[in-house]
Formats: sequence, C-alpha cells, structure tokens
Amino acid sequence: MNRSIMKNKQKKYIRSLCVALFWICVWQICYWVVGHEVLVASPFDVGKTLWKNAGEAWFWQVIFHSLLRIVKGYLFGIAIGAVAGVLATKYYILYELLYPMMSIVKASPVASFILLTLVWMKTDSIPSFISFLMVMPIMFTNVMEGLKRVDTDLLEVAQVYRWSLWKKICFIYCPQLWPYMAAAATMSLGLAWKAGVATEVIASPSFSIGHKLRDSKIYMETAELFAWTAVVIILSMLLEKGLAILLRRIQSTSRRKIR
Amino acid sequence: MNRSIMKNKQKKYIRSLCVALFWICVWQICYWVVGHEVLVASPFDVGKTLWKNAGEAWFWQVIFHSLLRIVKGYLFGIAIGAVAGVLATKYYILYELLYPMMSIVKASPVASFILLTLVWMKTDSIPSFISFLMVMPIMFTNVMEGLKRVDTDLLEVAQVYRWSLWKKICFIYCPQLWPYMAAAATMSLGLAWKAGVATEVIASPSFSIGHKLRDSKIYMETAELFAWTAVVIILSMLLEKGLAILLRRIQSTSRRKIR
Amino acid sequence: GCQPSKVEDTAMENVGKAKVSMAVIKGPTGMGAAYLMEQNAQGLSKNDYTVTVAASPDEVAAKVINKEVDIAMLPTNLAAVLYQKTQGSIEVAAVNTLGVLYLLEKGDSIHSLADLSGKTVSMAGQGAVPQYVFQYLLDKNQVTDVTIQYMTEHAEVATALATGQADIVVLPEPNMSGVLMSDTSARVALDFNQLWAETVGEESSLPMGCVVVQKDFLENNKEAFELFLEEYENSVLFAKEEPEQTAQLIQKHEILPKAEIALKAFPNCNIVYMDGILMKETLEPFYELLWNANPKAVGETMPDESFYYEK
Amino acid sequence: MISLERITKSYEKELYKDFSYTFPTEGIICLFAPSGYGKTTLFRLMLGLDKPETGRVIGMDKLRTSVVFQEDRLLPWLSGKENLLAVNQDETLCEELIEEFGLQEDILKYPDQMSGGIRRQVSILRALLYDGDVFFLDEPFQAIDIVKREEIISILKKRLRGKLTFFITHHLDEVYAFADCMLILQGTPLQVKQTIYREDFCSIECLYEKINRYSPYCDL
Amino acid sequence: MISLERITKSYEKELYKDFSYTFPTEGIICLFAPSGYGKTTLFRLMLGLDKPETGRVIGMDKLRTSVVFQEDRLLPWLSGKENLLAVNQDETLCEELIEEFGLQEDILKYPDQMSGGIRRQVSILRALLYDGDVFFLDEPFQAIDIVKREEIISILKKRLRGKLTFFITHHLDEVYAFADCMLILQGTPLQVKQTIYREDFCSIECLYEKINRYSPYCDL
Ligand SMILES: Nc1ncnc2c1ncn2[C@@H]1O[C@H](COP(=O)(O)OP(=O)(O)OP(=O)(O)O)[C@@H](O)[C@H]1O
Ligand SMILES: Nc1ncnc2c1ncn2[C@@H]1O[C@H](COP(=O)(O)OP(=O)(O)OP(=O)(O)O)[C@@H](O)[C@H]1O
Ligand SMILES: [Mg+2]
Ligand SMILES: [Mg+2]
Repeated sequence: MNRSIMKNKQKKYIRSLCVALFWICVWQICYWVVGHEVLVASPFDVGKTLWKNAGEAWFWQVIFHSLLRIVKGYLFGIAIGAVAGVLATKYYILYELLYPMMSIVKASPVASFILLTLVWMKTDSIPSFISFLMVMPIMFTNVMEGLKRVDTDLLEVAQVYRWSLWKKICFIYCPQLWPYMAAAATMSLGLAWKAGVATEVIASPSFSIGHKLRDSKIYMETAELFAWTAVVIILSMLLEKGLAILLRRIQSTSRRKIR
Repeated sequence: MNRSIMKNKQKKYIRSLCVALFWICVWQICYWVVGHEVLVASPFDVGKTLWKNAGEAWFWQVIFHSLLRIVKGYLFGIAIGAVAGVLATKYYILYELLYPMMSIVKASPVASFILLTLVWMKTDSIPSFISFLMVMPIMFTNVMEGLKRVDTDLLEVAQVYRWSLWKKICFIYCPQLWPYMAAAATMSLGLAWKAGVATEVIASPSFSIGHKLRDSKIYMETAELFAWTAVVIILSMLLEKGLAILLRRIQSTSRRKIR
Repeated sequence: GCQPSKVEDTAMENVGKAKVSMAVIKGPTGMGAAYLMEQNAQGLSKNDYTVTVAASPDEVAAKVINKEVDIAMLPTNLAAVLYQKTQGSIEVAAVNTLGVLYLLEKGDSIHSLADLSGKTVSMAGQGAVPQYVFQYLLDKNQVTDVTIQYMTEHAEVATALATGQADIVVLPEPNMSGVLMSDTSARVALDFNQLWAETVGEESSLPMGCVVVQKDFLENNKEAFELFLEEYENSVLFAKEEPEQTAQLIQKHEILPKAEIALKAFPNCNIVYMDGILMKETLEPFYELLWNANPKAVGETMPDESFYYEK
Repeated sequence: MISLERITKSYEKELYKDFSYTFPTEGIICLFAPSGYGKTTLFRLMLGLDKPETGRVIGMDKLRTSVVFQEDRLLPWLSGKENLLAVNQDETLCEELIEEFGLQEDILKYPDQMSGGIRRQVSILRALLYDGDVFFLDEPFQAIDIVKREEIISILKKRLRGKLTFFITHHLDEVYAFADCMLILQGTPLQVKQTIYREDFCSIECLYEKINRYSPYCDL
Repeated sequence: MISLERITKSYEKELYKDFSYTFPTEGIICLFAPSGYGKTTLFRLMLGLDKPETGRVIGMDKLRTSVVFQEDRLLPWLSGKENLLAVNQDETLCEELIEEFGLQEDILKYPDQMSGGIRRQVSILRALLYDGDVFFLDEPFQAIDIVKREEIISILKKRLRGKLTFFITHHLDEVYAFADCMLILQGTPLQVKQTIYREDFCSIECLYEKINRYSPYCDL
C-alpha cells in the first residue's frame, strides 16, 4: 500500500516535470522563431538570471514584501466580499445599495482614481488596495450565487428541529457555500496577484516585484524582465497550490463530502 | 393585474433612483471633504461635462469603438474558456497541459508581455486580447467546477435510457452548468471591461475611452476624467444589465428552473 | 528602510533647523538632488529635509495638490498645469533639467534635422511634450515631409529600434541609456537640446524639469527656502564635478536603480541650476510652444507673472 | 390540543377549503388519502413550513416537533451518526437507539453510501432522538423490509406512548399494526369522510373491506 | 437469457461472493431481501452502472433497459411531460399512457411541484414509454395510494406481457398482485434461499406464512 502510494507520487512528479519541460520547449521554440533577444529571452538566460538573483538577499526581500502586500489585500477582499455577500442576500436594501457599488468597483479603471488613492494611501498600500478591489466583487458574486442555491429542503429540516443560527451556518450554509467560496478564492488569487503586481509597476514601492519589472523594462534587460515574470508566475502557482492544499485540508477535517 | 405590474415597475424605478441619489450624495460629500477640485470633481461638474460631450459625434464613436473591442475579447474569452474547461475535464492530459497555462495567463502581469503583444498585434487589438485573457481563466475554472458537480444520478438515468451525447448535453450538462457559466459571465464582464479600458490607457488606440482617460489625466482635467470614468461605469452597468436580461431570457425560453 | 517612498531619517543635530518636506521623482529630474539628500542624511544640510522619492509624477502631483510637500521637482509642463489647477498656489523657483530628448538611429545618415526629410521616425508621447517639441522643431526648420509613426510607450519605441522595426527613433532618458547599453549599433544622432538652441536662439535651452515651491510655505519660510536653493545649486554643481561619486549616491538614494546606468545617463540628462530671469526666459518660450500646440498642455492658460519666483 | 381553523390552501386546484378539525391530544393518527391530495401539504401547514391562505393552525406554537419527511433529507456531508448528533447531543440515548435499530455499522456511513431502507431508518432515528412533543411521520416505512418494519413499529409504539403522532401511509397493514385511529380523507377540496378507531379495526381484511365499503376513492 | 456468472461485489462487507444465477426469459421476477443486503446493487451490476469485482453479467449487451430507480430521478428542470418526451418522442403513445394513468393535469408540473406519489407515477410512465426489453423496477409503488396502485399494476401487467421484468418490493400484497415468481434472498454474502412461483402463492396470508416458514430473515 505505502509503496504504491510512493510510486504514485513519483509518477505525478515525473508527469509534472514533463509538462514543465513541454512548456519550456514551447518557449525555446518561440525564442528561436522571434529571434530577437530583446523581445524574448531564452529560457537558458532567464534561468541563469534567476539563479544569480536567488543568491542575493534583496531578491528574497523583494519577494517577501510583494507577497505580504498582495496577500494582505487578498485576504481582506475574501473576508469583506464574503460578509458583504451574506449581508446583501439577507437584507434586500443592502443589496440595492451594495450592488451598484460592486459594479463600480469591478468596472472603474484604476487609472481614474490613482491620484485619489495616492493622496489617501501610502504607495506601499496601494497594491494591497487594488488586489482587495479585485477579489472582493468576485467573492461577493459567488457567495450571493451560492446562497441563492442553498437547499431549501435542508433548511426546512433545520427549522422543524429548531436549530440555532450557528448550527444552521455550520451544518447547512457552510458546506453548501464551500464550493462557491473555494472557486472564488482559487479564481481570484491569480487575478489579485497580477493586479497587485501591475499596480506595483505603476506605484513602484521600493521593495517590490513591480518596481523590478519596471526597471528592467525601461533598461531593456529582457532576461531580467522574463526572470521577474517567471518569479511572478511561479509564486502564483505556488500560492494556488498552497491554497488548494489548505482548502482540501479544511474540507477534509471538517466534513467529508461537499456537493 | 396589469396595473399592479406597472405599479411594481414604477416602484422599482423609484427605488433605483433613490439608490443612485444616495451614491451621488456620498460622492458630493466626498467632494466637500476632500476640497480639491483637482482630486475629486463635483457630481455637478461631471454631469455638465458629460452633457456637453454627449452632444458630439466623436463621443459616441469613441464609446462604440471601445465597446466593440472589449466585447469582442470578452466573447472570445467566454467561448474559448468554456471549450477549454470541457476538454480539460474530459481529457486528463489536456488538463495537465492547460492548467499551468491558465495559471500563467491569470498571473502574468500584462506589463511583462505588453511589449511582446505590441510587436505582434496592432494597438487596436491589444485591449481585446487583454480582456480575452481576463475572461478565459474565469470561465475555465467555473466550467471545470460545474462539470465536477454534475449530478451523477441523472447521468445514470441517461445511461440506462441510452441517451445520445447531444441529448445528455442538452438535458443534463447544460442546465447544471448554466449557473456556473452565468456566474462566470456576470463576474468577468466588469473585470474584462476594466482591464480592457486599462489596456487602452496604456496602448491608447486613437478612438478609445482609454485614450481619453489618459489625456484627461495627463492634463489633470478632473471633471473630464471623472466623466469618462462615469461613462465606463455606466456602460459596464448597462452591459451587465443587458447580460442579465439576456441570460434570463435564454433560461426562461429553454427551461424553467435550474438548480 | 523598506518604505516605498523613501523617507530619509534625520536623526541628529537638527536643532534650530527649519523642517522642509521635499518630493523628488525617480529619474533624471531627481539626479541633481542626490548630493543634497546625502548631506541631509548625514545631518550636514542647513535645513531639516524630509525627502520623498516618488515613482511617478502622479504621486508628486498628488502630494503637491494636497500640500503634503513644500518643495517638489516636477516636469515643467506639469508645474504649469498644477499652477492653474491649484489657483496659483505654487511658484516655480528653478529649472533643474534641460532637454532629455534625443534622436537615435541605426546607421550614419542623420546629422541634422534636414536629413530627416523623407524618412520615417518612430516615437512615443503623442499628445505630450515630445510630440509638440519635435513638431515645433520640424516646422521651424521647414522639414515637412517626415513621417512620424507614433507608438504607445517609450519602451515600445526602444524595442522597435532594437529589433530593427524602426531605424530612426526619438527617445528620452533614461530609455535611451537602456538602448545604448544593450544595443551597440545604435547611435545618438541629434540632441534636442542643441536643436532647440539652434532654432530658438543661442541662449535658450529646452527646460524639462523644474523646482516648485508652495506659496504658503514661502510666506513663512523664505530664509529656509533661500537656503535650500543655495544648497541645491551646490548639489547640482557637485554632480557636475563628481559624476562618479554622484552616481553612487543616485543608486544609494534609489533615484536610478544602478550606478552604472546613472553614470552612463549622466551627460545626457543635462542637469542644471537656473533661476531668476534666466529661468523665466527659458520657460516662457517653451510654455508658449506648448500652448500653441495644445492649450491643455499648460492648463488652458499661460502662467502669469506670479508663477515665477523672484529672489 | 392542536386544531385547524377554517384553513384554505390551493395550488392550481383547491386542496383545502374552510377545513377545520381538532385532533386528539395523544395517540397515533393515520392520515389516509390518495396520492397528490394534500397530506404532505397539511403537514407543512401544521409545521409552519407553508402558510395557509386563510385560517390558522392552533396549538402548535410551543410544541417541539419531530419530523420524518417524505424524502429522507439527511445532510449529505455528514455521516449518519453526525446527522443524528446534529439534532441532539445526547450520546447515550443516541447509542441506545442505534443499538435498538441494529444500525451500529451502517450509521457510520454517509447517506450516499447507505441503501434506501437504511437512510429511512436513520431519518426515523433522528426523529426519535430529538424526541419532540408531536411526531410527523410521512410514509416512514418506505423501503424498509417486513421484519425490520415490525421491529421498528414496536420500538416506535413504546417510545411514542403518550405523545401525539401523525402518520401517513398507503399500506393498510401498516395502519393495522401501528395506528390508533385512521382519518380517511377524500375529495378536492379534501374532507374527512370517515374516522375509524383501533377498536374497530378487527383485522386487516376487515379494515380493507371497511375502506372499500366507504369507497374513499370513488370520487377519483 | 440473462445470467450472472460468479459475481463478487463488496462494500466493506461482502454483498455477493461467487454468485451465479440464470434468470428466466420472461415474466415478472420479484427480488425479496432485507434492506441494505444488495438488491439495488444487483440492479446496478446488471445495468452496467457498477462493475463487479470478479465474474460477469451475460446477455444484457443488446437489450434496451427501462428502469425505475429507487429514488425518482426526474430531471428537475423539465416538466413531467418533458421528462417523458426526453426518453421517447412518440407523442401518441405518451398521451395514451398519460391518460391511462390519469395524470393529464399533473404531468404539466415540474417535479418539485408534484407530490411524492405523482413523481413516482411519472417515473413508472417514463419506463413504460421507453418500452425497453427488460424492466428494472426498484420499489415502484412507493407513495402510491392503494387504488392507484391496483390500476397501475393492471396496466403494467398488460404492457409487460412477454417481457422480462425485475421487481423489488417489501410488500407481500404487491408481490401477490404483481409478481410471477419470487426470489427470496438472504445472508451476507447474499444467496437465493427460495424460489416461489405464482401457482404456489395461493393467497396473501399463505404467502406470508410460506415466507415465515422459510424465515428468510432469521439470520439477521
Ligand atoms: N410547490 C408546489 N407548487 C405547485 N403545486 C404543488 C406544490 N406543492 C404541492 N403541490 C400540489 O399539491 C397537491 C398535493 O400535494 P401533496 O404533496 O400534499 O400530496 P400528498 O397527499 O402528500 O401526496 P403523496 O401521497 O403522493 O405524497 C399535489 O397535486 C401537488 O401537485
Ligand atoms: N457507494 C457505496 N459505498 C459504500 N457502501 C455502499 C455503497 N452503495 C451501497 N453500499 C452498501 O451496500 C449495501 C447494499 O446496498 P443496496 O442499496 O444494494 O441495498 P438494498 O438491498 O437495495 O436495500 P434497500 O431495500 O434498503 O434499498 C448497503 O449496506 C450499503 O451500505
Ligand atoms: Mg406526500
Ligand atoms: Mg435499494
């Protein structure tokens, strides 16, 4: 049993490796086809740059600070979006008030109120704020959708057996909201990350991936640019993986099967 | 009956008006609090600017071109995301290949490969492309999630009664995927719109809202900036409303209750 | 210190010094202030400065509007716009950067504006200073048959040059250094600063960056501001005399990411210190040019007398 | 005392119109009516899950209710045991009941792993464990085999003694074995046509005959 | 001819072990076993919805199957009529059957607006409309009232003549009224303990006695 699991894991790693290799090949071919180092850096150069950077302390500091900023905004977005979704479902008047606000948040281009945010916030917190704005409406929509589809049959069970609100939340609402919230959390993680980094490019706080991207773009250091892009992508994948594991763990410890 | 419906509709309009008034009041208060015309324009000034602009032909041309660009990207994103989601669920190997690509698409900052896209594409099509990139992974995730949760009991019914694939799609898959796809479509509309306009700000094709936003920002014409932002928001809301009506119509003509 | 907008600490020996807050933009306009910032950091300056190194003009503009900073270094056109938008609550005290625009080519065919005739030039900045200046220079020199291909970003122009999609481009610092560092076949063909002098008059130069000050601040702290100007002029002089050392300081204070880049870009950035009548005479024709091209570029009206600071 | 006062309720057709009835305070009352005539609807009205158009239900306010729904309605993400404990934390009573039902093994499964009959038994267990003042059993013995059914009936009879229980079924043998009193309802709107008490049941055959005599379904 | 060859299937406990049986080619065969012993599982194996661990099911490949699942499994987003037509476009047969069942009104509703008994009848209708070669009826008469049940049994008997039907129930009166042959299964793993043919049914009482005599549940 144990051995077969190990073998399975090995197999999975090998497959992941193959996939990674496949995409790196695609990249290399792109490089050959384009034929300009300034446009597309070769995987090899990018690897070298990454390796060089990884040896330096500031590299990790930059990553750490960017991560911190964006994850902060993300978590706030998740929390506030969920709460807003619940309240808007419960109180119709709040829905009427919040819905246009969410549309505004979703639709208004950052460029429009960057001056405003610059006045009110430190450059450090703008990326957090933007990733917050990215995540919140997604969570809001999905929580509302999930609540709309909660099984009324089971709510009737709770009613006749006089369950407390708390019990209803634990046993009926949470398990049914879970997939919607999980989907929203997974989906918005990458977006928040991307939007956060994009804002860092504009607002450029000093220890930030966005700042590095900006500099390497201005000075046409394509290998550097691709290396930082790779960092962004790898981090995003790691975050997503981490989130998936976290979600799975939460789900399996609390309850087994959630439809 | 008919009269009461009309009364109901009137009531709804009045309520929407109240909500709009509420948010305009909030805005006006913001304006007073901030106290700098350059930072926050007054609703009155913005209204005036809008009114002035609306009288001119180019205003509508700009809107039309931006709309066209972004909606094009959005529709492609919807279609390709859905197809990719279906295929990735069906063929595991495709999932393995597509999943990292989706992560990359979701996470890689536009700034990193805007240079690439600028070389390969006309400025005109970049906003389409970016809103496409915004929508596709959302649709992909939601379709995969929806397919994972298709009721196997009903699939067994289809199996014993030997339904064709087509029938299965019409009667079992579509109705159950519908809410997931509708949520993804609604959710991503605003985001695509915002990302599209943001890209227009950078890539500035000549007839574009983004171009106007950029100009008014460079010249610090706050009223103009807010007016164009308002245009973006109003259009986004109209699009969302339109989408909601469309979705409801499709749903009601085809089937009544979709859980 | 990992604050994004770097606030230099001024720990010691500050008794009796006036507190002054100042904003600098990363890039050429900030380079002249490097030595001052260093002095300030060591407590050797005559005022007690709190310096913000901002990433974008937007950020500085926001701080000026909000009166968070007393002194700011800005692009000249933005200074004029802000003057109008704040109902004249700022003054311009000095020009600190001259023309940073250059015409680059691959090859060796352009030696004067006239050589551009019949060629295609790629550039960014449509509807902004680069376009207006370039157009003005072309018009004044009666070069009419130049095709200008506008691109969206300076970085795109640089890429186009590097990949051979464009042969002749107009680029500002610091993008130009980027090109020159990665592509040895590119050559600086024309210096807009020089062209300007040739076209407008020997004494004139093309002002791109300036120092502005809040009027409110001036009312109460005239001496402190005079001290600042003195110190700043020194700082600029130091930069011109000791480029290597300044480059190190520029890196240290994060005005540019690397000392080598700073050193390379240094001669092209035309850092100066110019105040009083000379400043006014430099700025006015420039604003007039912009105003003629597009009144919005200077905030709809030409700045009046009270815009110019007098000692 | 629970009573219905001039209740009206309709979906398309009128199920109840000015329907009034006063139920006894204890005993197992079987509601016997054709499919789709409104038995479940009556339960829902009494439980407050539906509102009547006019009229009201009296005497239900302060009563705790134990319900076996027509469908099982177990929470699919909880195991059988967890489903029970969600309703009443009393572990000892729970264990005792599980043992009485002989479900020690199956109770640990999740609803989608149980057979139909076991799911049904867990529903009944849930109602018993909650131990309400009034029981509503909507076809509780569906899918339960004959031997098990007899056992469960005797457990229920013991545990429901002295309480009021409403019971819906379509099987006369279940009525005969379980009910104290049988309300035969018929017609649209539904009306009580006949009340038969336990002492008049005699035997299943005679019950069958009695019902045929009053031909409750002749107006179908 | 359908037969099972040395079938093994287990969930936790072993439901079938080396189970072999050959069914007759026509007639209504009732499977009678306690709850949770594997009747539904056997249906699933025969229908190919589940795979046996070893052994195989022979003779099902080319047969069309009509199934009434233990749960209704109607598509909730289609009305009753649409649910029927999804299985067979034959409008006239559909109308005819609906009329025979007397469901003209209720068939237009959506499943969540139907009563339990009506949903069940629609399931049966669906199976009849598809008109497979083999019928699998898993407790088809749940929640259907006695009069309706008799009517439906006679319709089914008429329409299933000459076909093979598998039928699961826990009610002897249904066996007596409907089945041609009764397989009594018991034990874990499940085994056929007794086969009773229609000619030996005599009467319900005597059927009940026969079953008691063989006490199929004594090993519970
Ligand atoms: N939500 C609803 N919408 C429309 N009609 C409904 C709804 N609920 C119930 N009905 C109708 O009300 C009638 C009575 O339904 P009810 O479930 O009470 O029947 P029942 O007596 O419990 O039948 P059964 O024995 O089949 O369970 C049915 O004809 C049904 O179609
Ligand atoms: N997916 C599953 N996972 C685990 N156990 C299962 C699963 N499906 C069925 N079982 C077990 O197999 C046994 C037989 O189930 P089955 O549904 O065949 O019973 P049945 O004879 O149809 O009973 P009933 O008369 O109650 O419907 C049960 O004990 C059940 O717990
Ligand atoms: Mg019912
Ligand atoms: Mg079963």
